[in-house]
Amino acid sequence: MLGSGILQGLLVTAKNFVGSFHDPARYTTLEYPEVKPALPEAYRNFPFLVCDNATDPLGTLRCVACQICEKECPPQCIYIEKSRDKKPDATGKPQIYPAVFAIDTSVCMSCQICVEVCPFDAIKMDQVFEVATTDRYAALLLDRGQLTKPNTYFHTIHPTEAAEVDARLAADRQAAEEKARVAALAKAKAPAAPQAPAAPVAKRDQTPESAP
Amino acid sequence: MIAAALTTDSFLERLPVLARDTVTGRLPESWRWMAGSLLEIIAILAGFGLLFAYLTLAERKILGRIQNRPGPNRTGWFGLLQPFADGVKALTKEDVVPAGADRVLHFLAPVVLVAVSLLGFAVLPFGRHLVAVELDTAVLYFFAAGTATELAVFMAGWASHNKYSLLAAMRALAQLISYELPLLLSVVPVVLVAGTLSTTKIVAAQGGWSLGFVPHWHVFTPWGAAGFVLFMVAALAESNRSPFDLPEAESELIAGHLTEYSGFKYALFFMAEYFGMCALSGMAVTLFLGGWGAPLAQLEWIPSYAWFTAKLLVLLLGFIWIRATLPRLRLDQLMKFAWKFLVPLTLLNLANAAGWSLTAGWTGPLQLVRWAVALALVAVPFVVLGRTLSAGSAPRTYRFA
Amino acid sequence: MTFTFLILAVIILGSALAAALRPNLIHCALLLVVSWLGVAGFYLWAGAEFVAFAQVLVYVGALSMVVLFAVLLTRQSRAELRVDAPETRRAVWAVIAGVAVSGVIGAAVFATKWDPAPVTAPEVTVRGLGLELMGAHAAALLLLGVLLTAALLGAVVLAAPDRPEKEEKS
Amino acid sequence: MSPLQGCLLLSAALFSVGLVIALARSNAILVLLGIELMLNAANLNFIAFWRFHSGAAPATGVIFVLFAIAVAAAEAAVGLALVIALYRHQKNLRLQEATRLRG
Repeated sequence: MLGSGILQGLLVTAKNFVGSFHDPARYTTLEYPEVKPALPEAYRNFPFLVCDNATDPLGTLRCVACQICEKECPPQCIYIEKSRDKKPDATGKPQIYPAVFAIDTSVCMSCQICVEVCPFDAIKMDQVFEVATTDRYAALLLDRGQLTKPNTYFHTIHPTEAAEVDARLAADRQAAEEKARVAALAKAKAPAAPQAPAAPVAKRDQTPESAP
Repeated sequence: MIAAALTTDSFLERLPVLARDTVTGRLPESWRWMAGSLLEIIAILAGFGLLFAYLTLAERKILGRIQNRPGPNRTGWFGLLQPFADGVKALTKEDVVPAGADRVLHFLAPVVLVAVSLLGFAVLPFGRHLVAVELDTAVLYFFAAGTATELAVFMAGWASHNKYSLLAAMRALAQLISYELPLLLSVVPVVLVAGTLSTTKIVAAQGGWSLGFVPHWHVFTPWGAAGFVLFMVAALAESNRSPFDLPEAESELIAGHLTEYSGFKYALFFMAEYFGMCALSGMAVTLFLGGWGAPLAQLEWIPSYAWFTAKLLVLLLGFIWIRATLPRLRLDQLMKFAWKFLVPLTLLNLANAAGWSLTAGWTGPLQLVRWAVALALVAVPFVVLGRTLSAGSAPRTYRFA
Repeated sequence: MTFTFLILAVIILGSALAAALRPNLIHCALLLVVSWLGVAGFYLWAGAEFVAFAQVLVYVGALSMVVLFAVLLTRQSRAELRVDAPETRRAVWAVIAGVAVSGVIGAAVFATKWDPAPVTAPEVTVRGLGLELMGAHAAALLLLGVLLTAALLGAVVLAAPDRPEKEEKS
Repeated sequence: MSPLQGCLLLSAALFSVGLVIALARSNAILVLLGIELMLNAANLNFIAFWRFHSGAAPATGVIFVLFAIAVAAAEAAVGLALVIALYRHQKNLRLQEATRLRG
């Protein structure tokens, strides 16, 4: 009959009106500045640099200034200057480090290509979205200090990925130590013998050794 | 006349009249009438101005709740200062007049609209002793005052020199003319049964209770219930409210006749829409819902103006509820609905009411016959006409859904 | 002769005269609406409330709408709304005719000796009016209904577009 | 000048203005509006005589005006329908060009 649909519709809206006062499933609005949204783990926005030790962030950067990300960055928003000296990295091996590492966030398009290409897991995607500033130029150009965040922070925002990365790094480190041990052993056993076949190591491990 | 009845009333009931008399009593005799009228005008302007302000807020909050969001809640406690913030914004905005516009008409349209939409309040009885102008022809006056709104809408649309505005003005004219007819025709039964055009007398005719608890409101008779629904539907269309808000259909006509208006002129249009809504709701309360009468004799100690306000607010909330629910009609559906459905029903309702008043003397089992016939006269045409109206359009099978 | 009457006369005549002179058709129509409103005001002043509201309802509510619709339906562009100014010869003759008519009526008005006016307006209640309409004037009322229906149908027939096959024949 | 004379003069003036509009303007709609004004002038007279002239039955003037308003509405509706029909035939509203009935 004419009008029954109208009555049904009125009932639906009335239910929603009443429900919005007591039913959290109906009332889904977050009042944003006070209540922050719970971001999904896969949410990502703007890169940051990972350091291993929060007490000495710039000393324990994973970045070795290989400049792959700078070359790959589609909008060319990364600027890196290599250091002239070397510093021991997390494993104690002396490495070059970035003397200048700057990202222009007004140019960055959050494409994550820098993260994909980084062989050292040194740059990762952040979850920040409140990036508004009152200065168009200086405040949007983030330097090394502003970009660096500890590994523990990475664990808080992307726990799954961070655990994977940590496991991989630990495995790599173990493999490297194993290899060093084998090499040292072989050297000690038969100095004249030809190079023993190296233990199968991950490809990621070979790249940094062949790079310098 | 008022003084004699006043003495029997409670203090709360007399309060507004007493307040007026204390103010006017200090003035010389010859000024009292003028001062009293001025006070009434100020009271109506202030009261309905405030109602307008908070109605906008209530509408936004209720729509928000229905759409699972809180609505404005930042300005002041629960957003209670939002209307004033909106007012300040409207006042300080730039007033843009298009280069090709007819400047005089462009300016006059909102002014005329607000002025005209305020006229109707003069004859609404807000309480037992609260009516600004006691007119013998009050109902006729009310609808005569309302007609000029169409002219103002046309002026706005035409003067804007904008094709969307003009289209909207034409739509508004067609819609307002079409719905004026059912609006007036749904009022005629009340006038016929009450035997008067005076709003106060119509309210008085609805006083009293049968069986001790059923008030003699017109809405509790078959023709009255039908008339009330028809009146409210036509009132929705007359005040350009959803689902009949075609003149300002955002999705098709930007904002219709309001497209070229900004700042305070736009706010005036908005104000006029709400004033029109309030006036028509007040008229519906007066004609069908017993005006300021209390629903139960035991509740009469609550002052009459409180009852009027309560009924008015219920109807206004109904407007908002409907807006939140129904989608907009298409123009041809709108016209079809008015001419093929509302007008025949109102005419039949008129005959129904005439029969009702002729059979007023019937008692006993004849009363049952009276009710049955009246109910059938409401229900049968509704079902039959409703079937022809929705023939071919419902229930619909969707090819791509 | 009260102040109110003079103001009403100025409104009625002023807007009608302005309508006679404006080139823009919409302006003319709106000015005539003002004039009709003035006439309604005159009825109110004279004490005929019912007629005044009926005048507003019919003229401002309905007639002006029909006129505006007719104006908008019978134009092709905005420029056509500016109807050309009246030709001088016709205008002169028209003014002469108007002045002559009002002169003759005015002379008659002043020449006739009128009875003194009653002090109060005749008492006409809405109820009395209704009873009179349905009693003494019932036949006229019925005829009026027939006339209005006929006019409505006639207007529809006249204004409805010709059917395409008819156009081919003619 | 008595109120009745004033009203009658006003009505005469309004009638003349209507006449001038009907005679001088060539647009069909305006001519119709001029005739409407003349009808209004006549109504004004009815009310003036009803109010300021004793003699007739109390409600006659008012009822006469009511009928006149209704007839005027009917006339205007038919007239504007004619105007639209005219426009459809000759694509403008100039009455000087509406000479097809002359044969």
